[in-house]
Amino acid sequence: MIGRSIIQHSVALAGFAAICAFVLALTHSETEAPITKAKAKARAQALAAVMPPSLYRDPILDEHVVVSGDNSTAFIAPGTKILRARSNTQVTGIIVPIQTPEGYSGDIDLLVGMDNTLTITGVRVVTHKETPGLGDKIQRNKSPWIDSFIDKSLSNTSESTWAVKRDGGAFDQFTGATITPRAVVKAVYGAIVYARDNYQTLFEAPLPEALLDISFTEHQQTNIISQLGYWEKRVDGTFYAE
Amino acid sequence: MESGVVNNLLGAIGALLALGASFGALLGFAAVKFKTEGNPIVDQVNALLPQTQCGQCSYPGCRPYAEAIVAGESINKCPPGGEATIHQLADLLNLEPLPLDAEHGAEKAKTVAFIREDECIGCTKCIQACPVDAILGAAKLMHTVIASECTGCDLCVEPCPVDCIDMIELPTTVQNWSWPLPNRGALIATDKSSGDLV
Amino acid sequence: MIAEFASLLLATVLVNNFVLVQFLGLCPFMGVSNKVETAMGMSMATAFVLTLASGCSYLTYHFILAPLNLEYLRTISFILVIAAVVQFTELLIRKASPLLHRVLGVFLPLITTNCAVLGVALLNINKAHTFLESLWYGFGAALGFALVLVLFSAMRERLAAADVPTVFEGPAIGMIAAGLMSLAFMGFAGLV
Amino acid sequence: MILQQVSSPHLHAARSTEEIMLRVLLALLPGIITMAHFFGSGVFTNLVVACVAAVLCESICLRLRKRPVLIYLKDYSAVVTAVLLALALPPYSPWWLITIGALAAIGLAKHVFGGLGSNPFNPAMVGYVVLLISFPVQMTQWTAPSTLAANPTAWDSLLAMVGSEAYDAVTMATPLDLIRQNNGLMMSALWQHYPQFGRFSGVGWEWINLAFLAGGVWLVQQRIFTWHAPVGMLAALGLMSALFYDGGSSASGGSPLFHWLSGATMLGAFFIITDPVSGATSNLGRLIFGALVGLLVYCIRVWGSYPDAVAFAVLLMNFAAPFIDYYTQPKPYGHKPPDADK
Amino acid sequence: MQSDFKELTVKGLWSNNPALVQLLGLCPLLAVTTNVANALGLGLATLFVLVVSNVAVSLVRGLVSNAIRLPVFVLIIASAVTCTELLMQAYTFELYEILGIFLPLITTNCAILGRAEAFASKHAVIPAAYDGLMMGLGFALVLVALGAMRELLGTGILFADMQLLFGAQAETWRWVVFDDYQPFLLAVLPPGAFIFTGLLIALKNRLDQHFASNKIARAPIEAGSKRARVTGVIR
Amino acid sequence: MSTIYSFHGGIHPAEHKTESNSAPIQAAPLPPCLIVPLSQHIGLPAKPVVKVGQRVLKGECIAMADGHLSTSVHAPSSGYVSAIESHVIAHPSGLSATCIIIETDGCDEAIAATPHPDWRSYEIGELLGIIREQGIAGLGGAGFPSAYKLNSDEIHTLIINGVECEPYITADDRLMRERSELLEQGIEILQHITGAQTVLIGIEDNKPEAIEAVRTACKHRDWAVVSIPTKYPSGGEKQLIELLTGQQVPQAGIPADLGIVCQNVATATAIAQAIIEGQPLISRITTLTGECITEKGNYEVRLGTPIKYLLEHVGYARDQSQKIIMGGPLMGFTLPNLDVPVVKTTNCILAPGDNELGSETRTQACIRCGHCAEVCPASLLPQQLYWYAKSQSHEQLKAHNLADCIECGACAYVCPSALPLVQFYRAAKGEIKEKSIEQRQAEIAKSRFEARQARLERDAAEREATRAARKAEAKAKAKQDARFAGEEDPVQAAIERAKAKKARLQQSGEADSVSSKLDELKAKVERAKFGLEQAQSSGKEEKVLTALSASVQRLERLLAGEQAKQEQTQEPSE
Ligand SMILES: Cc1cc2nc3c(=O)[nH]c(=O)nc-3n(C[C@H](O)[C@H](O)[C@H](O)COP(=O)(O)O)c2cc1C
Ligand SMILES: Cc1cc2nc3c(=O)[nH]c(=O)nc-3n(C[C@H](O)[C@H](O)[C@H](O)COP(=O)(O)O)c2cc1C
Ligand SMILES: Cc1cc2nc3c(=O)[nH]c(=O)nc-3n(C[C@H](O)[C@H](O)[C@H](O)COP(=O)(O)O)c2cc1C
Ligand SMILES: Cc1cc2nc3c(=O)[nH]c(=O)nc-3n(C[C@H](O)[C@H](O)[C@H](O)CO)c2cc1C
Ligand code: SF4
Ligand code: SF4
Ligand code: SF4
Ligand code: SF4
Ligand code: FES
Repeated sequence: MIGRSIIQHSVALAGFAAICAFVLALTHSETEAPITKAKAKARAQALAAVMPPSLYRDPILDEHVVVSGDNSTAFIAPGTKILRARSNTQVTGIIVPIQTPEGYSGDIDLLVGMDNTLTITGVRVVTHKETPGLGDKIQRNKSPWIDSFIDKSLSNTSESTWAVKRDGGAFDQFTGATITPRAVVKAVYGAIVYARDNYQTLFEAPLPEALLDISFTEHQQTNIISQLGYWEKRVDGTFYAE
Repeated sequence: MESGVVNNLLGAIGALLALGASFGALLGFAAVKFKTEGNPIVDQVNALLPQTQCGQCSYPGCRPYAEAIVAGESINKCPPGGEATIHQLADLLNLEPLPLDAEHGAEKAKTVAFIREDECIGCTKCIQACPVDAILGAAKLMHTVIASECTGCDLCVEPCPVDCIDMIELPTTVQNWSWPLPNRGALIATDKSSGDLV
Repeated sequence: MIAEFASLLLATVLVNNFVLVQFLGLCPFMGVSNKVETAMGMSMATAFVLTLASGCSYLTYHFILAPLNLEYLRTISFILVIAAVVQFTELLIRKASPLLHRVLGVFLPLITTNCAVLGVALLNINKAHTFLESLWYGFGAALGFALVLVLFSAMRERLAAADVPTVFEGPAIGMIAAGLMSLAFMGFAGLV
Repeated sequence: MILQQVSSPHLHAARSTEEIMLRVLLALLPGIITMAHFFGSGVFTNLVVACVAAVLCESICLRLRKRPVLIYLKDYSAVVTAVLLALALPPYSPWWLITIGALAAIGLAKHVFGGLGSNPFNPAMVGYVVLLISFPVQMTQWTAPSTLAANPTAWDSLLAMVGSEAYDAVTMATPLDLIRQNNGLMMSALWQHYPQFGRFSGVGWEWINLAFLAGGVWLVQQRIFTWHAPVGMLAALGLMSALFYDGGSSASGGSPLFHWLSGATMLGAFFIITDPVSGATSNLGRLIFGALVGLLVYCIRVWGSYPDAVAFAVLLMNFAAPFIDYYTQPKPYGHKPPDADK
Repeated sequence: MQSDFKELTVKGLWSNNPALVQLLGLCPLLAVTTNVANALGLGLATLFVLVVSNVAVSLVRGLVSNAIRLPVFVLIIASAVTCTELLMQAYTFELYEILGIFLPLITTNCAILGRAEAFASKHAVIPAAYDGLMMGLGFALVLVALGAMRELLGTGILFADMQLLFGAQAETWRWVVFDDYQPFLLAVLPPGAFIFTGLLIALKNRLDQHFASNKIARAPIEAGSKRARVTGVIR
Repeated sequence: MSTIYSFHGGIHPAEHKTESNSAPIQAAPLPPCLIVPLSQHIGLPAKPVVKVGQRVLKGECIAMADGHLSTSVHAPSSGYVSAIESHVIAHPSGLSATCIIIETDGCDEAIAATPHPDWRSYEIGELLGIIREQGIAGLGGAGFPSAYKLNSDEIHTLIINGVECEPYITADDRLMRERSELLEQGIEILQHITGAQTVLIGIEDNKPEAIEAVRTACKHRDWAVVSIPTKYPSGGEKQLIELLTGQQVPQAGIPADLGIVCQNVATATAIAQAIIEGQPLISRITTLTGECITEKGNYEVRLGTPIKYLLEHVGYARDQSQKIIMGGPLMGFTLPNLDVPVVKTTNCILAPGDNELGSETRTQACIRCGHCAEVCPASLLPQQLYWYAKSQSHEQLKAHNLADCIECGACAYVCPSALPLVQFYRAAKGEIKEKSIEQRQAEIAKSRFEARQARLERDAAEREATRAARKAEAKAKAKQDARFAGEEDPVQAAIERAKAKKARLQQSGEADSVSSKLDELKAKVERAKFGLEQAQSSGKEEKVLTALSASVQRLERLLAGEQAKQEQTQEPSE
């Protein structure tokens, strides 16, 4: 009795499952090609926001450099994959994923694109937890603010103007929110500095001379602590004054 | 078709086939092994019904209606239970309470049957009609209703050939009187359409 | 490690509460929150199934679908797995503890169509959780579900006695109350 | 002859709902005056706009619900709600902001649930939180206290109220915000660097909180509410801050005194969480309710993203209050185990 | 027959609306209605799944035994959902990404299984398909209404991002209703979803009240006409 | 001196005792007519033992206790029994109950009393018998038959309740001042009956004279006369027990569970009178007070005296007052009208002036202020009870222990929203009780229905068996062709016709209701006549014939009446 019931039910159910699977597999095989295409297109669009397609030839953005432990910084953790755009054999641009913990509430993840003159080609926020309506204007679909980085470089923006206007810099802050843009500006600047420091690894070429001239101090000094003359030291993730 | 597609197709069918078969086996096993004997919910539903056994719900008695409810019948068909029972049922079964279905009758005050004894001809028809054996009497002798057992279903009224059965309302006495909820007049108004509660 | 798991739990229970922030499992949330007792039963049943389904679907995905390149079958196979888990749970409980079955029995079938369960399975894949993380995530989700369900049911019992305007009676007021709860839960934003 | 029949008791004590509400308003006065002293006439414009908006909204709701408007308005509950909302908003808020807040408080949080006595959430706090998350820009602009910047004139406050662009007050981050964003500073450095900090907590805030404390203590003495909820909240807040205050490193979240005298602590402890309607019912329940509010306030202030968490903590606990009630019923007479006293 | 379809229409769109009355499928209802485009996208997907699954269930209704009835229905629905998923992924990829897990979660939308159980498994293909269509439309309409409300209040704009669904020419549909609008963020945040749904339900209740008071008296029903004999034949 | 404990909650309303406690107890005049209800106590009503027209003497038993939880009722004065009928009684419902009405003859002639000065030599059972026969029920509260209450074993503490915590009432105060010796004797008897080692007499400290008087009377006893702080409701039995012993009567229990018995001072005095002097309970001390009464004070009133008569005697100005309260302002109830009589539990008649008890306040919504919970002596949450009573959530009410509410009214007294809380609780208690009765009845009905179904099934099975047997037999006999001439039952035929008629009526649709009613009646008459003829012709029993003819006559009467009515209604319209 039990045996028969088991067999009956399982055969019936399995039959249905098989029919469904058949239908699905057919649909899948029909849609596989368009899906791959759509995915590629979406990815291309996303990257185009930070790196103009003119800088590279398809499908070159598959190439990346992995950040090792030695040359990581506070913003760029070891293991981060820096994408490389290549035209012919020359590396024409990189896309650096960075993360800053200095947002108003939690980490902000960014993609910073730059060409081989270390001029910003585009910045996009990947994730953030800033207050809606206040800090979230760093999203492109909320405000065009993030585009103000385009074409900024070490040469056309001096070290001290890599800051929000309240701190004497070149970038707007938002009404009621200074902390978020301050964090983003600092992070983007950090990315450029990183690229300069590791130019050889990233671009497989020596640092262009134009950039050699520009001098800047170890760390950019927008942080209020530095202004106050305190020395920063990281102990268990907190700062102590000495 | 390409072999990749075919492989994929076969893989899909195989995977789902396996899953389906094992699941079906499990269910088949369950269907036999754990056949439900009696539904405890029916008892719970039945316990909420007023047990008047009047058939106004269109089922022959409360329990059949309880069974029907569990099988999906709507819960608003028992006039003796009225709103209160509907609410309790809705609570138990997690349904929205509905207004009483008028096709099955209206909610009335509780009554008991009373046989005018001098008119009773002792035909025993009411005894046969009474679902709870609340009528006493033998053939051709006067019959009498045991008021405390009578559910007020009025099933005995119709069969009586000489119409000697009346349904009378129970009087309020000092013993069974209780305070009514405060009335609207003295109190603030309310949003409840039915309510004269605060 | 422990801190990580604790923060994952805190995040799933409070900050990204499944019901109030992520909008999963709302039907049972609105449907079985009229009484505290039922809510508790539902919570227990869900906690069990959610954790179990979370683990099982992980195994199905990583050991059957992924190797065969059949990721697109995840929805259909997860739902099968969930249904099986629910059924299995019912059998198990019925056998092991008839008492518990009396308490939870009614709710088990409802869980199959609780989208929190399928949601957990899918989110585990999306977030690339490990097996342990998957279990823990499922448990946290269930805890968050249970927390708000039970609190909400106590509140609804109070609302049942309130003088709510007729047009708002029932689901409407439930929704608005849930909205204000969700408003309150925004306070947890940024905690983890 | 039929005489009028009513149930016992036939005797009633004199104190009525409106009296209670009026006393609450009276107890708020010291706090309001102190606040106006530090933040200027914007406090009054806030109050006036909020009261007008709330009373209007209450009348409309009552009308829609077919209640006698005048009689109901006389319970002053709408005014209490409006005043508490107005005190929670930044001074010099534009009229439309306050009006939307009052609408959310009276309409959404109160009348939709059945009006006075039925609302599960504190109306003023619902109003505040709705505004906070909807209009964060306006809601995070706190005027600088008068000791740090010149108070705007009355004319300025009118301009601000109508939302005129001409008015631009000196706003600055509140001490609670600064502590949250301590930028890795030692506590003492924070105190030195920012003029916003006063002796124990924020400039102005210390006195405002003390004034609300005084009003609250008077209400306890008047037996308008019991001590349980405020004491529970202040104790929990103090305990948490004492536990995590490590003497002033950049990771610690402020001393107990700082937390007690900052932001809306005292307003919350004595006027918000004591809202009888949306709180817990029994005394034990209120103690727990208050303590959990205190705990949440600390957690959200220090680890969350809202610098002053009273509103969120209150709403969260409002949500839990019926459940607390579920388990904190007092033991009725005769329910003690028979020989507990022996 | 005509009246049957009319009844199905009324039920699906209004009196037994899956979202507002049965309170089913709430998760997607609340989660994706931040703007009209998303709402419409998910609404159409649900509509499609509902019709397909109703038809399929109606077709196989004679073939399955009780014990495996539910699993079979679930299988059918899940397949329909997966097909939709694949199609959307192929042709409206961005929308697919935005809808996220709520697309596969159509599977557990109780409204669909509910219709399969309550209607399709008892009716012929045509009525079943029609029922699916109407229920799906009812659901989609509520989604769109809610999406419009929230989008308008939350951003002051209507029909943004319609290109995700209808291609590039739809980019011009974006309609800035209020210039210089101070967005009411609550509307697009999670609490707003609940609150606005609550208000929508209340609005429906209010309209129902209005209709009920305006309705002409129906044919009187005969009270007590459905009584059964409890005690059998009386001899 | 024994320790005084305290109980939760309580209120301090204005006392208003001085209006009535300055003058000594006066005798109220004898009314021309006494209305003596058979039920002046908790339990079964007494059974009348007199006939209408009979002369009764003062103190004569006119109704006997019906069982243990009942007490006897005695004639308060001599006179004639003019009626035993339903009369409005002192009850908040304003309903009537059976009363014995005595026209007094003014002689006030008493029946011979049998005093028991030697009561110590009696068995306890005998003493209890006397207490029951002399009609003693609790004079302090609910009127619980004292004999029943005293009949408990293992009592170690006797509490005498002289608290009198309600405002206005001073009956016990005066009684303790003026009759302390009798009280002392009563307490001694109670101690003897119960065997209590400890006797505690609780009196509120706002009655210093009474305390003094009782202390003097009992100075040679080892009883404790405890002066307790004035607070309402210290006089509640449970609260007093907690005050004096620190113990709480267990939930759903009685004081006897703790080995305690509590009796009112007036009850103790009445018991002393009943046993030592052999005098039954025919009068009591009642406080008459309130602004509408000019001669406020305490009166010794005969049970059965109509309130109207009493009030006229004390100068009641009738239409000033909207309500007359029997009992105190916190626990008493308003009288439906002034014809109701004084009963054993009438300790006070309060005729307040228009604004004496506070002007009418408008009820507002409950704001959960919790003031009610602070004063509730039962430590309940009155606001929760109120919300749940309002929404009729009986489960919740039970979970919040509605049953423990003593209906003291403290919560409603302090409620700023002036909610009639106690009425909500009373109504809810009534509903719950009704529900539980219904539930019980449903249980019975269910089991009876099921039994019947089982029986029918059994019968059917048996019938089936016999039928099968008979069928086999019949088959064998089939060839013999024996036909049974079936005699048709006349009743059956009549029913058949009636049914046909009914069906016809139904088919004809919704006929004009009046004429269809007439038709129906006509049909009934026809049917009944036919039935009668048939019965006559078939020679039925006489009883059946008379019954049938009576029914025919009744129906004809009805028919005639109906026809007349119809003609009347038709005429003016034409
Ligand atoms: C609830 C709340 C949320 C806030 N969120 C942010 C935020 O996300 N980003 C930000 O930069 N500032 C935020 N702020 C404001 C900061 O605390 C700080 O006051 C502001 O950045 C100072 O800038 P301002 O001087 O331009 O006003 C928030 C403030 C509050 C009260
Ligand atoms: C139903 C009922 C049964 C009681 N049974 C007893 C009893 O068996 N023994 C006893 O000493 N008192 C008994 N009591 C008396 C109560 O304890 C109490 O003394 C009496 O009701 C008078 O209380 P009150 O006037 O405060 O309301 C009973 C009371 C009630 C209402
Ligand atoms: C709220 C409340 C107040 C009471 N106050 C008194 C009182 O002041 N004096 C009194 O003798 N009985 C009072 N009673 C009645 C007592 O509880 C109890 O029934 C009575 O003392 C029992 O004695 P008895 O049987 O001799 O009447 C009160 C009852 C209640 C419920
Ligand atoms: C002590 C006390 C505190 C109150 N606190 C609040 C409050 O924080 N917020 C509020 O809207 N109403 C408050 N009210 C007023 C009243 O309770 C409020 O209008 C109701 O919540 C509306 O039903 C308070 C009233 C009292 C007596
Ligand atoms: S209608 Fe009558 S038979 Fe049916 S459930 Fe109700 S009481 Fe029972
Ligand atoms: S006596 Fe009549 S009314 Fe009463 S239960 Fe029996 S059949 Fe019903
Ligand atoms: S005293 Fe009145 S208003 Fe206050 S909680 Fe109690 S019932 Fe409500
Ligand atoms: S009436 Fe009942 S609830 Fe109110 S105070 Fe007295 S015992 Fe408590
Ligand atoms: S849609 Fe029903 S639970 Fe999510």
